Amino acid sequence: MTNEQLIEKLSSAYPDAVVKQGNQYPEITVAHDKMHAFMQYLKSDSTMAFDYLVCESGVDYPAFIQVVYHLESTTHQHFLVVKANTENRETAVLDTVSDIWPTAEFHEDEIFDLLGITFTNHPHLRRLFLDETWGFPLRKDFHDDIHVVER
Amino acid sequence: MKSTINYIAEIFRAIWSLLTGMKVTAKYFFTPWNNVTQQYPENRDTLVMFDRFRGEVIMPHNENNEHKCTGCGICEINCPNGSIEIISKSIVNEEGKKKRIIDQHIYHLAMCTFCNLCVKTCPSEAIVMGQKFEHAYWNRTSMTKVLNQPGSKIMEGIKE
Amino acid sequence: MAEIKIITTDEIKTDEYLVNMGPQHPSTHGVLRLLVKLEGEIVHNVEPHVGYIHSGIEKMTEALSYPQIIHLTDRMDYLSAHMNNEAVCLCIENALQVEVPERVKYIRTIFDELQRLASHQLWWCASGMDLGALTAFFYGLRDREDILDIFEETCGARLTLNYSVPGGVMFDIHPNFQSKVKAFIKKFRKTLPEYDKLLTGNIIFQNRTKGVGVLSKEDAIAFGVTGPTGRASGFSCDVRKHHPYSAYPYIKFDEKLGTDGDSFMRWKLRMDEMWESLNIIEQLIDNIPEGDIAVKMKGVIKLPEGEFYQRVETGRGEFGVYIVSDGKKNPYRVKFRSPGFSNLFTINHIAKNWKIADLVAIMATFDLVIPDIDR
Amino acid sequence: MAFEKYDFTPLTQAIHKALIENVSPLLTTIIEWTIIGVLFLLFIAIFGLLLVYVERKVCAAFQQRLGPMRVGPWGLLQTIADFVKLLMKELITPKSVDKFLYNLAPFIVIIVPFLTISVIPFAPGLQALDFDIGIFFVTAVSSVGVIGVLLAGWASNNKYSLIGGMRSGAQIVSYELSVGMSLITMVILAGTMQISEIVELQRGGWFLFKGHIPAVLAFFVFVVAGTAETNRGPFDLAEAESELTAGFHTEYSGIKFAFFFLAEYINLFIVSAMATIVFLGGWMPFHFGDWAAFNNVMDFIPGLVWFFIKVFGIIFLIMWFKWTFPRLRIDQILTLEWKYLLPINLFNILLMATMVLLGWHW
Repeated sequence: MTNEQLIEKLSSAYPDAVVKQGNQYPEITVAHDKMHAFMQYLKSDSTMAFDYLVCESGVDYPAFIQVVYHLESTTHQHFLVVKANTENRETAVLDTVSDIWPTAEFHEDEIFDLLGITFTNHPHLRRLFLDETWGFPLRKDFHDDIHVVER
Repeated sequence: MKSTINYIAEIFRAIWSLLTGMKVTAKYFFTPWNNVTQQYPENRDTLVMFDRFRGEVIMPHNENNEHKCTGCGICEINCPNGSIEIISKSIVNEEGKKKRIIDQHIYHLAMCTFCNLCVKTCPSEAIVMGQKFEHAYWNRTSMTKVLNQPGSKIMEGIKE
Repeated sequence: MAEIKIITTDEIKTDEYLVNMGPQHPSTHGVLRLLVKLEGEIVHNVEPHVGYIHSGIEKMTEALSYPQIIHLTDRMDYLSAHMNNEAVCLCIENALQVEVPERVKYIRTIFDELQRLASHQLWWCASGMDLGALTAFFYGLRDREDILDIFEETCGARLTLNYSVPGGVMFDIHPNFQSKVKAFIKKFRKTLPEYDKLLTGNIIFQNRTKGVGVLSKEDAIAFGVTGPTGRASGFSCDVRKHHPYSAYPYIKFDEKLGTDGDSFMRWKLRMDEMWESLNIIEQLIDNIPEGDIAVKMKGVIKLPEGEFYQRVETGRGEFGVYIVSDGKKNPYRVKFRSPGFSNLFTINHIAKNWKIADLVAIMATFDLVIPDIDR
Repeated sequence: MAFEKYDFTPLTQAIHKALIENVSPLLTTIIEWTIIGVLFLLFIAIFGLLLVYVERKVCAAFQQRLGPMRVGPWGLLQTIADFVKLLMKELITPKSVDKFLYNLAPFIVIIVPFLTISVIPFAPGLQALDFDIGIFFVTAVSSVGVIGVLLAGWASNNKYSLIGGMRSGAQIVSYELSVGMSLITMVILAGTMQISEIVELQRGGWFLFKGHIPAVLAFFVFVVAGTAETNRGPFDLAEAESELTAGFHTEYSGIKFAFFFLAEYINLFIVSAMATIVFLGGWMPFHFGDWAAFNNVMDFIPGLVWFFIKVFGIIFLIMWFKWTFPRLRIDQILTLEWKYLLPINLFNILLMATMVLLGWHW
């Protein structure tokens, strides 16, 4: 499916989601409560069949924390960027997608570790890299006087 | 019967595969002149590093103890690790103008990752990468170096 | 007559016990810790614990300018340093809509493939060592030395190359570069069959790896296992083929695909990839066009506001760079999608019910580089 | 024959005679024992160090390296320096070990080479014990070593050590069988278990040639099983470095570790020596049919030299195995023994017995 077709299909299926053509790939922003169902739909729909979660990254914005899913279909070779924002930075909660793509389990561990997003229904949410004494280093308001030297 | 033949054939195939491997190692065992080991401290004189080798940052001085560094601080800005510190001083030149020149170009070898960004961005080509690779020191302070030699001054004709 | 009770092996189960493999274990190639649950020699559960060499590169990039980021990527997957450099450069060039000269594309691709060869050579010798063939270790390092010398002559470093810069490469290739690469290819085409003779054909080696740790295609896709490891399972995931970058669109090469997905297939696939890399370099080495080695970039590189993603194929799989820019000279957020991270976490899935020696064989054929996982 | 002049019997007889004429028989025995003990101690220490050096050099040559080069000329003093270091090192006993067994294990392991070495004829007349059941003695005593390995694995209270010890136990118990059976094959050919007599019987030709096919098969099995019994690569599962860090001797340091280390190399020597004695004619020189001139030249080389040439040949072969092959897995090692070597061996014994009965050997 080409990017245009993909955008068209998604915007008709999910009218309240923001779909646009990004710099390289089509991008769609979904509400956090509808995210899981939407992901399920992306994977199970045979014309899209996004079965390969390339990358899952968290970005800390002033108002919310965003999780960005880079999805690819190994059958149709199209690419989609899905973004889901948490409600706010204080209660950063999102549904897990590790039941859809097993690889997400560890990407979500990493995001939990570094950005502090709690993924509900995650089978084994734990700090992956750091120990409990750390805050969430990739948040913009993270300050560490011991380890970080600022110039 | 067939399984017996297979059993025996399997043994012979296995032995043959082992012998091929032994042939390879034997080849190298009996050609010791191909050895790759270098006797390092003994062959120090014969070791020549490639001319682009990034060993350490140095500031070449000419025979009059002059260098090209203007003390502009671009290398300091471009260094990702903060391993360069420029300390400049103000002097009054012959024309009576105040001028900032370099006092000390401090280079922390211990913090350097040899990324070459300082050399690449230097507008007056004052610093280059040296070929020295033996960077073992007894204490950490000797890894902090002042690149401009004492009493050195800037070369004629280097633009500010 | 007393009744004979037949006891199955399930009924005489003994206690499970935990063994920490790592963080300092010879077979984990670095500071990876595997919490292995064993029953006798049988592995029941593997839980990877990472983070021992987490260096916070993603956080550090937020304070650095774009050219400065590149040298940090050397230190993630140090065996694929140039591919990592290239990924960041391509991402920046894409964002700025800069078209690099043809010469740069060719040089970068040759470097990519040389780096891939060096990476696979080190993988070959290290996994040989994991399986107990210590001599292989020295043969692999011996041949890798030739490539590192080529690198050193052209860009002054052996491992942490930092050769790509936004808009081009740092130095022009050394005048000896082409002749040296050709000499290396000629030499390595002779020594590569020895690798097969020493290990691939060896009956002990085949018994150790054939059928061990099978990763199905579906699992490979689901776990995002890329690179030779994923391709051995039949997952066509070669970024060079599907999303060609640099000079890959100009050349002919095969994407090797395996079927079995076992350790032996992963091994075989990497051996095949070495041959393929030699072919790619041969296609390019004589045709490097003349031209500039870099486009003139601004002194301070600022990316336009937005998000940019770039994927490249490293020695271990798909490497992704995700840059979120807010228009300043530092990136707002950089995420590196490292291949080793996704690859590692399948280990529990496929090493279950194999022996502890097989776990070592599986890890060897996964070709893990720990800083790549931890970043 | 020419090589008879290298016979050590007159020397040993002279010493014995001189002693018995001057002191009481009891004291004679004690003095002789002491001499033999000291000689063996020296031999094991020196030969162990030499073997370590040889292994390092051989492995270096296989790997296109130079090996130790720094201490002494060509690194000759390297192993001595290492040994001195090991002697001076602190003996660390981890807190939670079973102290008695932990300390006992290295001694059991080192006892085995001392016992087995006593029946080995180095040269004519140079053999400490000449039992009429010499072969039986060797196979019996060499199985004791596994107890030490098992104890070390158990008492260390380390999971890696335990796995290593268990692996080693399973492996050695299995391969004992093959070693014994291949020796039995040759005993059938020789008709005696007395080691001096076995060597003497090979005056007309080594058993490897005399017994043709079954002897060659038995030799092959013996070398493979012997490699396995000494816990050397590709059968070094007990210490499998990349899997178990160091296996059963992970927790040992200093001289106790040196015992394990030394025992491994002396066991290597003993396996090679047994192969030499049983298959390659011990100290007998190499003769080729009717070439009288050639045979005379061969006779001029002393028996002691012949013995060590052959031993080092086999040691080299075993080292060659180690530095070429990847390691086997525990179940594969047992499969190799029970599914391949054992049937071959049983068949081989049958073949040999038939051959000896029908007189088909030379």
